[in-house]
Amino acid sequence: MPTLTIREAIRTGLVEALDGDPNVFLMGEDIGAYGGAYAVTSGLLEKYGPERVRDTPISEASFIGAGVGAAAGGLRPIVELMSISFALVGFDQIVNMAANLRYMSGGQIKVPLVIRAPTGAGMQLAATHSQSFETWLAEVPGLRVAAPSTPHDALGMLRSSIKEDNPVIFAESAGLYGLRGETPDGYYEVPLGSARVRREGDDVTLISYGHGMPILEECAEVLGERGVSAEVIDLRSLSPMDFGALNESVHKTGRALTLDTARRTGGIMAEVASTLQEEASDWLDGPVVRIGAGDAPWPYNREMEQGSLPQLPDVLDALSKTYSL
Amino acid sequence: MPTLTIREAIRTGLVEALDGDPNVFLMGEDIGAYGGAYAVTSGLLEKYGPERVRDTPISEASFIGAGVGAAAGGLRPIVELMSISFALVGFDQIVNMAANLRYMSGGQIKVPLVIRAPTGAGMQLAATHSQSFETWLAEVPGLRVAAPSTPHDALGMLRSSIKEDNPVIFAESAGLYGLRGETPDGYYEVPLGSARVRREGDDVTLISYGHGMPILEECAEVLGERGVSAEVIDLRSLSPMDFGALNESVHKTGRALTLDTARRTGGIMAEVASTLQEEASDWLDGPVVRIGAGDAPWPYNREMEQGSLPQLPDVLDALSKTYSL
Amino acid sequence: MSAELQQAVQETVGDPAVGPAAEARVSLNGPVSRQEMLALYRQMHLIRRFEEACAENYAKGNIRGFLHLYIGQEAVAAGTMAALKPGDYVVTHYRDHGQALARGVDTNRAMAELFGRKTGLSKGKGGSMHLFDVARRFMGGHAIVGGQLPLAAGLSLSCLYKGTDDITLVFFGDGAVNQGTFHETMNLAAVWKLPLLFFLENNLYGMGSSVDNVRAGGMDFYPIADSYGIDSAHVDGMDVMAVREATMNAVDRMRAGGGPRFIEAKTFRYVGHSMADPARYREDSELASWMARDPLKTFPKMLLDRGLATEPELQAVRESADQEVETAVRFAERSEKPSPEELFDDIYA
Amino acid sequence: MSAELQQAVQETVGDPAVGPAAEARVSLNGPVSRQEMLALYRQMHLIRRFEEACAENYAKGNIRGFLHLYIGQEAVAAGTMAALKPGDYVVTHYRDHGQALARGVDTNRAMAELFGRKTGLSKGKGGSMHLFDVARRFMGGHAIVGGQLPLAAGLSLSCLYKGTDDITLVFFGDGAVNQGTFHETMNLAAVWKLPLLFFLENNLYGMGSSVDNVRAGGMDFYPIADSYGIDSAHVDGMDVMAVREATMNAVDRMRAGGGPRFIEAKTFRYVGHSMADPARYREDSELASWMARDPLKTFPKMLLDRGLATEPELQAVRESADQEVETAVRFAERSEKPSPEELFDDIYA
Ligand SMILES: Cc1ncc(C[n+]2csc(CCOP(=O)(O)OP(=O)(O)O)c2C)c(N)n1
Ligand SMILES: Cc1ncc(C[n+]2csc(CCOP(=O)(O)OP(=O)(O)O)c2C)c(N)n1
Ligand SMILES: [Mg+2]
Ligand SMILES: [Mg+2]
Repeated sequence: MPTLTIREAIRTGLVEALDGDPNVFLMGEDIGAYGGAYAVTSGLLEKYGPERVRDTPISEASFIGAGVGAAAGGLRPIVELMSISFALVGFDQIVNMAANLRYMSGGQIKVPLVIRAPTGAGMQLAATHSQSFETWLAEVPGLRVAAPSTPHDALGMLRSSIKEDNPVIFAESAGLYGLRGETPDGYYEVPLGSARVRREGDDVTLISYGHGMPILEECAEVLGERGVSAEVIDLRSLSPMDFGALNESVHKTGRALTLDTARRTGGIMAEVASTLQEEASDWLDGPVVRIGAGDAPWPYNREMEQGSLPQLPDVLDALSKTYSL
Repeated sequence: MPTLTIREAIRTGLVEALDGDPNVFLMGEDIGAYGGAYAVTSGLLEKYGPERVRDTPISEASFIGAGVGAAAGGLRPIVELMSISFALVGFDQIVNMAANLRYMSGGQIKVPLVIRAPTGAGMQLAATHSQSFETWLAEVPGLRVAAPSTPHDALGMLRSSIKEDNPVIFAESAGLYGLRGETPDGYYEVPLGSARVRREGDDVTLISYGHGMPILEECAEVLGERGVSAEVIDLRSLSPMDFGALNESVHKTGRALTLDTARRTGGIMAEVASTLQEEASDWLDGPVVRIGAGDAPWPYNREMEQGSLPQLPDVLDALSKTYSL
Repeated sequence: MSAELQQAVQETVGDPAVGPAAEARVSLNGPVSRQEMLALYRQMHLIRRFEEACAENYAKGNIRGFLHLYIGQEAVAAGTMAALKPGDYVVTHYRDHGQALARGVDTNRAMAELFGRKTGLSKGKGGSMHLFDVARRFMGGHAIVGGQLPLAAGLSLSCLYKGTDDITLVFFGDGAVNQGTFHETMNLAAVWKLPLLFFLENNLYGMGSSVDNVRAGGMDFYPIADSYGIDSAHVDGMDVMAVREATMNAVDRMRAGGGPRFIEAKTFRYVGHSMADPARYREDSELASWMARDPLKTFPKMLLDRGLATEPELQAVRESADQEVETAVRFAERSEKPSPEELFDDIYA
Repeated sequence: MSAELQQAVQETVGDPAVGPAAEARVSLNGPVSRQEMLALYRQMHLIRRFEEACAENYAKGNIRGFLHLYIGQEAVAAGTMAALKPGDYVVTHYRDHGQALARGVDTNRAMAELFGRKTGLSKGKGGSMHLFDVARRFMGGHAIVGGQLPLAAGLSLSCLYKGTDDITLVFFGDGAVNQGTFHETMNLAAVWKLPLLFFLENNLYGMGSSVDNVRAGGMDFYPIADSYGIDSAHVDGMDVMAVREATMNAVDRMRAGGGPRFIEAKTFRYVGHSMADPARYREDSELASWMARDPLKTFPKMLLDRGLATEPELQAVRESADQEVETAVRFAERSEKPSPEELFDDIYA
């Protein structure tokens, strides 16, 4: 099995799609000569030319909308945003146009559009460049949201996303681009809508996605040493959400903790926690614990930013407080 | 006590502010000669002139941002959006600029800005005109979000909002503008951050805001006839959220239901439910029940739209299912 | 009607005695038969009657929500659509009935959509502001001002990418020009040489706001196209033949790979912005001056004056159009309503 | 330096023998003393040295996140700020060090902000992209491209509303012109006659994108101002005196109630977009041609040639500026870091 970084896994998926389907093309700011803000598309312009690796002006609203239109016109555009924070200037085109177009037309239109965007904090980019708007977009009917945390899932979910006939927000954890991992030799896909049990356990269910996963893996290790067996679940698909898998796990463990490296208030984990306490209330031995980043704008200063980001000790403390684990 | 409609109560608050503080001015699309899409500002141009009742081009991003700048420059702008759905084209200016400006400057800047916007579904305005983005904005640190459901609270909270030195999203339930109610003769304010117990009860806590309140009042009546005493709470302030009041009530009743006339998934009630199941877990006899609108774009057709909006029977069914009330 | 066009009509039709059978070569873009002119008249009358029927049924409560009528602007829809091919895409805003009808969508299903019925173009999910008919490449009907422009850019990009000569025509209003998407899409279309025809219906008001209160640079918008290197034209939106001609000129060049173009048509809506708007913000005299040039009066008069049509012919045209609208209303009334469960259909493919 | 300016220098300075003491009346807007010219030189040198120190400390890990250097564009910051009064507002984007320093913010606190220290202008919360000093009406430092333009419109509106003659100067780049907010804010400023000076620093690239790849209408942006009815000027961004002069002309008219104006300065950043960018997308020759006109070489040379300064004077200016930067770095190094708890301060007033 080849080991790839997440960056390489995504590039592999893009190359595959460009090779396999003439209707697939990429567009975004500086994805060509510059190679992309996070170097995901580097080398692709040379290989596929400016029609299929299309640099755009700094006009997110319009090139996102153009992606919707190109998809409605029968192509399969893959749009890159330099940061999911910049989605805000194009939010109307995502939330009102991409998500609603099929519905408003009574099902006449398909929108096979993928919007790729790095997301998350931790790189001292301050208030406007560190956000995680995939948690909002996951609430929008008409959209799918993928958020892989391993090279295996990045490639497998990108394949499914590009095949998908609905708009997909493909949220790439900016801090994990360099993460290495094995990917199967043969062709495989990871379907949207399936969570992944990263580690099996009986005592507590630990739930997160993206940047939160390395923390949970570490947490499970530590708990293991204490004789506590934790089940670690990677949501990886924020919409649709695999509540089946979550309920099943909680049924087994009777305890649940959610970890979000985005702000704690609101967001996707509020949905997870409130759904679990409703659907799995008979099996839960206590409340679903929610850990998240500080409810503050993201600061530039490293100490403050790291203080805001949830860390292993925060998770362990919460588990001992609530479940005395 | 004079009885006013919510529309009149808001207009009263605007007139009062324009009379009381020369730094207060209004801006928005067609708030002048046209009188405002929902006639809230009608008559004000004639009285205060075009400098203080300022019609804008259809450029939400820019006039919202201009509101932030005018506030940073020492004025107290009150910006009207024709619909909170249109906030999306200016979302960056609200979420990145208005909310973060003070923080990014290390506390050097105050942003005493009020953004008024009608919100909610029920008028057959279809997918792009029926949304409730106050639930997203309530998650943003740096913003306050008010959502009154009575003339009394509309006037009292508008007074507090205009006095507030931070940006306030003032969400006006479009379907309630005509709702009549009494307002005290003397000057009063309703502080931001305080929920209101609209009706006291011991058996179950019913929580909503805006369009949901008339349904809960009706629900409490019906339950009362069945000998069930329901406590009805109007959040009215979505940020800050008065969890003290919610916990206190649940402590008493041991049962809670949240009602949202916006889509069920995500949104503010997921936050309410997941926080209550954590903070009030010792007192809750069962899960916090969440009722909301259908997880679909808003349709034009009346039957579908009404079917999506939660109705009294939905609430009663849920209460009998979960709490056999 | 433009000068050379009047000229042309004179030359070719000449003596009215030549009578109805005569073919009138009146366009720079090939012949316009009298049949075609009668069709244009019928089109405009159909739209007018359709809109009147909408108003009646709004009063009856059969149509709800926001309803924006096209009365006064019929010449624009009829003239532009006459210049397009079936493969071309059309995108517009919420004031979309006229263009949808002119594009040939089924009148029954259009009315049914406004009634919110299952048989509607969008199964009752879209309503007045969201008419779609993908079979006719009529891609909506969009309710966010300026929101349709990027979508249109993408559709035109798909044609460019596939190498067809299909173009995309996008309608927008004077108010929409003040949205950032207008500027961004103009730039995108110019940089990428998209086969995108920006068609501005300048009816001088955006809701209650007169252009000169909300726009710098005055009443004429077409000069702004220059700063993007986009060729523009302006045309009298009350003259259906002139609109048709201007659109044909633009479209011909675009099919030849000329990139985007911009056309501004000055026109006027006789009614309020929506059913909620009594239009108190404008003078009766202004309205009167435009109604004096009503294409539903001037065009048939021209046809009669030039012997291109007889009164009985025009009468017949009107009656068949009136009939079509009546039928549509009955169709809508009798159509089944969607069931509440359908709320969850058509969200995902 | 503009023709009439060279002219003026000739006339007034004449024979270098007149020597250092001579006052040079070289501006259309009143005298420019040698002291002032030396101050401009010091300003530019200070910025250059500050930016070099930033690069050094980025390499050391003292500065992190995104760091965008101003090297090459110093003449713009120095020239524009020399034309403003204390009451005027200044707003800019993330490439903000040069303008902040030229506006007179404390060099120590600016460097401390980049180091993320408690003593920083924004208490370490903003970093390089978010320098603010409200006492000097320096209103940021904004990291969303084009996002600062509406804010600036609002600040200028506050001055208009209060009836002061203060103006607002907003900087933005060639890439920002492609954001919808540019178009919307230009229109808003024109319609409302805001005292807002749009100052475009056209350094020919937005990140890796050359203007001619992403913008219709070519390399010159100033003509677009006409379509908003906004008067514009263009100036050599490598000529500090010309920038100062152009800004003064615009600002004088604006104080007199002339509404918004637009200035485009052609300039060039010698380094990559940010520390992450090796700038492989452009030719060395292009860079070389601009560096040949480096204001830090040409301006002191002019001063010497015209006898407005002596080498020892220039030397002294450089040394004091270098000293100031060294002090700032030491100040930043020694400053206390904020405590994690401060995360929750400054969210609400
Ligand atoms: C982003 C946004 N802002 C405001 C509105 C409300 N609105 C609907 S139509 C309209 C006026 C548009 O005028 P114009 O573009 O001239 O088109 P017309 O109605 O004159 O055909 C406004 C303000 C909207 N739908 N979307
Ligand atoms: C809305 C948005 N899109 C993209 C970016 C990423 N970005 C930061 S600077 C920049 C280039 C801006 O170029 P220009 O306006 O010419 O300013 P310059 O850097 O040349 O001074 C880009 C694309 C951003 N910060 N905001
Ligand atoms: Mg109009
Ligand atoms: Mg640039």
